Amino acid sequence: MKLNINRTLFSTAACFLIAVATPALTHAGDTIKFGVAGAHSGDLASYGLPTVNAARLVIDKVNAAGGINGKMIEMLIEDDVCKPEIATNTATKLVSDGVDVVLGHICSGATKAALPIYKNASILVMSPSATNPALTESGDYPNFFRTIAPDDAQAMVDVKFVLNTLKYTKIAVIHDKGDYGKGFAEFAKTFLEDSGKAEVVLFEGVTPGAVDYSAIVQKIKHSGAEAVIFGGYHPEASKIIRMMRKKRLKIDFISDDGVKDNTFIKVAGKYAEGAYASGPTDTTNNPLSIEAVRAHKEKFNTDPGAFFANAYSATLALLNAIDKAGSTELEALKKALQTETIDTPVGNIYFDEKGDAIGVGFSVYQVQDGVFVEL
Amino acid sequence: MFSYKEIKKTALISLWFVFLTFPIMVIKVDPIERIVRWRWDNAIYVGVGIFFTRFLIEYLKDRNNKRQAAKRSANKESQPIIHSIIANPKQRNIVIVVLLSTAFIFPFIFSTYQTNIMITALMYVVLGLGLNIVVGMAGLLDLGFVAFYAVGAYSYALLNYHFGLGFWAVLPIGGCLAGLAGLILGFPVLRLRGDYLAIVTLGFGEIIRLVLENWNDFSMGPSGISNIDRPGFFGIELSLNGSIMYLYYIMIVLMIITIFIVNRLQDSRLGRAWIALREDEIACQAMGIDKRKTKLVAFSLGAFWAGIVGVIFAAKTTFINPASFTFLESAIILSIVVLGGMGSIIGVIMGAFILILLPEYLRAFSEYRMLVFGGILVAMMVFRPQGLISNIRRTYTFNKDQ
Amino acid sequence: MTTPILKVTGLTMDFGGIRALNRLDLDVCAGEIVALIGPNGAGKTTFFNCVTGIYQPTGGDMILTPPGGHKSINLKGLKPNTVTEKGLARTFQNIRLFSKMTVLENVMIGRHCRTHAFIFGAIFRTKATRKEEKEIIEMSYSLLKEVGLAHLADEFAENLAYGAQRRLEIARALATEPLLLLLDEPAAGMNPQETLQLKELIKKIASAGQAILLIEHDMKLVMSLSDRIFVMDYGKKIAEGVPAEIRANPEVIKAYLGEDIDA
Amino acid sequence: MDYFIELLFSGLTRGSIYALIALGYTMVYGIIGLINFAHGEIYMIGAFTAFIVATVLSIYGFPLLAIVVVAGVAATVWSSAYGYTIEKIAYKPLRHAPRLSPLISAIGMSIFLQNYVLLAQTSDFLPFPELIPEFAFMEPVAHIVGSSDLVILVTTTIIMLILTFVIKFTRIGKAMRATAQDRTMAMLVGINVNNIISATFIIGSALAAIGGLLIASHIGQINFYIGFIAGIKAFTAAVLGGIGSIPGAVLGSLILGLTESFATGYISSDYEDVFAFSLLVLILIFKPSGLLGKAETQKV
Repeated sequence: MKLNINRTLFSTAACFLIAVATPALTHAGDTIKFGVAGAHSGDLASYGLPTVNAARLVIDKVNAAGGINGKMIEMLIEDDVCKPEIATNTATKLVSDGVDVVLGHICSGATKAALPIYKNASILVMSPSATNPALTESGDYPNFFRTIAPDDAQAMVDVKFVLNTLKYTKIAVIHDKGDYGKGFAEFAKTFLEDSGKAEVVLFEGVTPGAVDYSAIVQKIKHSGAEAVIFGGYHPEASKIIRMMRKKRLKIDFISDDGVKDNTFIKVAGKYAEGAYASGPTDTTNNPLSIEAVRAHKEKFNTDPGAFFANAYSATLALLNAIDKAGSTELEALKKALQTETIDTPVGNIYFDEKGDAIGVGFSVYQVQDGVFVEL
Repeated sequence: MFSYKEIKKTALISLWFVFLTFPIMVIKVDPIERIVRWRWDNAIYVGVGIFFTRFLIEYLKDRNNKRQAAKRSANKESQPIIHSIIANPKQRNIVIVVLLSTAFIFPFIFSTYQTNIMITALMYVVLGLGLNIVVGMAGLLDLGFVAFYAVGAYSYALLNYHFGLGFWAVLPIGGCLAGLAGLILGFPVLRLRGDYLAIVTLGFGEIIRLVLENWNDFSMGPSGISNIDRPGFFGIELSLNGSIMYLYYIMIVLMIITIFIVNRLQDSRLGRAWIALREDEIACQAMGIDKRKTKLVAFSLGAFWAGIVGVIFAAKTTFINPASFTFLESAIILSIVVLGGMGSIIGVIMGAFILILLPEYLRAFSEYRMLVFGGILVAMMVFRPQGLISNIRRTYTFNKDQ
Repeated sequence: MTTPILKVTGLTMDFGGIRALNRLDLDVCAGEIVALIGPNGAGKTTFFNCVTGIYQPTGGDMILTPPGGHKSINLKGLKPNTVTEKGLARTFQNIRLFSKMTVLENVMIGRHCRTHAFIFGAIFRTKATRKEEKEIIEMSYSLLKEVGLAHLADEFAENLAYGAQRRLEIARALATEPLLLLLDEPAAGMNPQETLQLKELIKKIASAGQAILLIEHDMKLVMSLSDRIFVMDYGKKIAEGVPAEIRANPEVIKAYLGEDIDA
Repeated sequence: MDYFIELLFSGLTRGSIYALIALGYTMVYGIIGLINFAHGEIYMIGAFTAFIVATVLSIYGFPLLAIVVVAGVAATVWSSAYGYTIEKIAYKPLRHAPRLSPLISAIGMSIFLQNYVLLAQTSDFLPFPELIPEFAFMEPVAHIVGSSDLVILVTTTIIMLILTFVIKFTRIGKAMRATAQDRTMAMLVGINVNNIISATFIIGSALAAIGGLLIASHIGQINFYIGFIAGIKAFTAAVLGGIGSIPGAVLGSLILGLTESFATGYISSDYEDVFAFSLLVLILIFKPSGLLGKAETQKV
């Protein structure tokens, strides 16, 4: 078949245009550029999009009240699909667009890939959801902060609860093979074994997205575990607990912050009853938290999704720091974050030297009558 | 075109789409609060949108047909512009010089972000050229190409982490390890035909990713390996911008080398054997070509390039984890080859630029980005099934009178 | 009598329960044109497929003896490409050209097993490779001239007329420098004029000393070309001899030619 | 022994689930030789339609039986409509194109449909209403086989029997087989090949929709991304059994399900997919056209 000159010309031209077209025009510096980066499409979009909503709610409110120091806040929303290689593009794009602070990224892997780029440009980054301990503890990323507890802290809370409150001795540790879930599960396993009080009878990963989990449930049953500690997110958690109950396996189910999400209760329904999950202390009765959820419902007509409270809090903390520091310069912002405490949906918080939020109390919740109740 | 019949047909098609999209577009339920929202406005948008889209498509088709008919009646041999440029050495040299100088000054004109995504695009050009050897030339449908990419990336990450080996040392090692993996994998599976080969390679791709995810002691599992060294520049520590620029030039050079080598392979005894193998395996064997050996060479050469780019990938992102090596990645690389036109080097280059830069520049559409991307992929195939550049006829010059 | 180039003894091929070839014996000597004839479904193409290694025969031997005192080789169990390398080249009943390659390239493929350049040579275009490549092109072109397709060298093979495609297949097979050329119904579907051209071509090739084994339905062609003829029916050999003998053989007449010998 | 039986039933359930999706793959492949990557998305859309309709009906207070029937019919109808439309838009224009072009078109369609549902509905996981009640008579064995497992097993068996009957004995089935063997020849003997291909997509999509409904009800949640992984697994199963063969798809699915289940039970679920794919590779090495696939005879 012969090619058509015009079409070829057209496609070549299109190709060339795409190659040289410059991105969105950069504005003059009369706004504060607030970057929001995370997975906004693909399989993990449900963890990234709630953060965009949270930032939008806070920023709309602040802008309606006249902005910060007379400057309006402009959101730069960039998708990284939770992939490290895309995250570096996202980060360079934000830096090129002159971003002042970044809320994100969502996944630890993408965050790790993106951070050196922000660090180089002296831009402060705050993640609502990246829990990998090395992000703060390695000291490699002085520009990184987060409003979520690292995996090891969460695992410690859960393990202590299982050992001291529930007093179980045989525990199955299950994870979803992801960086968050497996990281958490490994810490849990180590802490359990180090305590000398309990035995890990099963340590296995399930395949996320699998159509049926009965085999692993039978295996848990067969292992004689008295409780399951699960590391991962709520979709797999609700599938597993549902399958456990359907197979008449009535042992306790303890999980992490990725599960302490109302969606878990919604999706698992009656099967969620009695399950434990750790999460930031006292968010359900916190007036700020209630207000945030109400605003979300009003604006988007739905319940907020995963990490919404963390993202809402991070946005508040970032904007407060910009306000107090009077600039968006990294050192000034760091100082403000480390000295100013602020009321947020996850508690009254400030940040330590390493970048972890202090004041985000961590408690264990149990699902009772369809709501998470702090124990 | 705007006859009553056409309008009626278009209206019916629009109605069909309104029906089709009705549950997903119109109804939205909240199963907890037990609220149903009927978004009737969406149905109207769909109907009106499809109505005009169809007219647009019909108009374009019509125009195209007319033009083709006109051309046919004029009986002109229309030589595609790219082919004619290639055929004419003078024009070709001018184009090459222009492209090279543009490529050279690119990082000085455009922002770091532009340079950075250009590196990504160049990486996919090389990946595409590698896969092109396997799929385009030898006709072996490989859906697990990403496995070799992962082998290269992890080779660098692990050798760098454990032994502190530098980028330049690992670059050939990574390529060779990936090539070796290609040999090992290819040996048992290359006797499978067509789509069976496709699913087995897909399986191997997944197996490699799963092993990387689960074998913590070896690969550090899903949390990945961070702080991988960027390429060294004679021992000088480069700034971030500097090292991005440096990587950009490395990629330009690598791309030129790859094009050169692939081009030479294509014009060689081996390249002819690959293409013949793609056309007809039995005739090929009857002409004395060792099917298995020829396929294996194609497979492992393709893997070699994937490994090389894998090393660069690890050096570029400085962090890798198994999440980067999913099936979707293989699918994108395959799309580059098919979209560009199987077996065509220039096609692959264009395909890579379109498919990699398109989602980046579609960021303006934000959440509609991937929707548009999927739609464009379908549209391109429907309107240009043979790819952007179809088979180029090679001619040989020699003394015909001897 | 000299040792035949190809000596097939007791060749048997079973497909499931069906015996397609039944203890077939056949031989071809240097410089000979031998024809293999028989009604449709007699097993002629199966015979070719067995000899060229595409099918693995159930039993029997196929001994190839290169002239000049070389050692004999049993082709049984060899892969098709090895068989070609050893000196058997074939054409196909239903033309199998590389349709997206040019006419010249098709013939160049035939040179594959007689040349050696590999990855290194291809990338660095060493002196040896360049020389080899030049030889491939020149020889392929001269073969095209021989079969009368030189003017079409740069066309895509799929664009060729039917008769020309058949001749191209012959050129491609000749490019492998075979000891024995196997032609599977080369005249099938040709018009009388094309058939005539083909006959001249085969004669010309044979006159250069090329041994040829031919499957053909066109009796005129077979009778005028062949030195010897083998007749098959239901997988068995029912007759062999020079054309005049075959013409007179009552069993052949019964099985195959019917009453109308002169047809 | 109990453990073995438990794992056996887990494997059978999982296998039946794969089978419901794999049947559509294998039918489409058998007839036009296309790996329809968008088939997983059809399954997802079927599940979503069932979710929407069932939730609406339950909000308006319909009884369970009515909900099941109406949601099932709606899911089937709309999935079929999607299958039909997708074939017309993305595959039909490519019928004479190079072999890989429809494959890329299918991948594009799959990405498009995922994002279409993501944008029109939500990225969140949604609770799928429990359409299969807990049967009282199953209570004694509920720890081994639940009610939904039973329904899935039975439905898959019935569907396979009906499908085999349709393909073997009805007019349309015969036309399908003819088209699968030789499209040109089928056309010459007066079969409307376009209609037959459309019918194949419609039937395949309807099966995927029933699968979507049952599976979503079984695991209790849906999301726009569920089609992708299920689709790949089902495709693997179809190839394992010999793509193009209907009993093969079911056999392949069951073997895949059982392998995963026993691998999880006796070895480790960390590597369940590794075992699944390794089994596939092994089987294909020894039987290159899958378990029940017709060995390709080379016509020379």
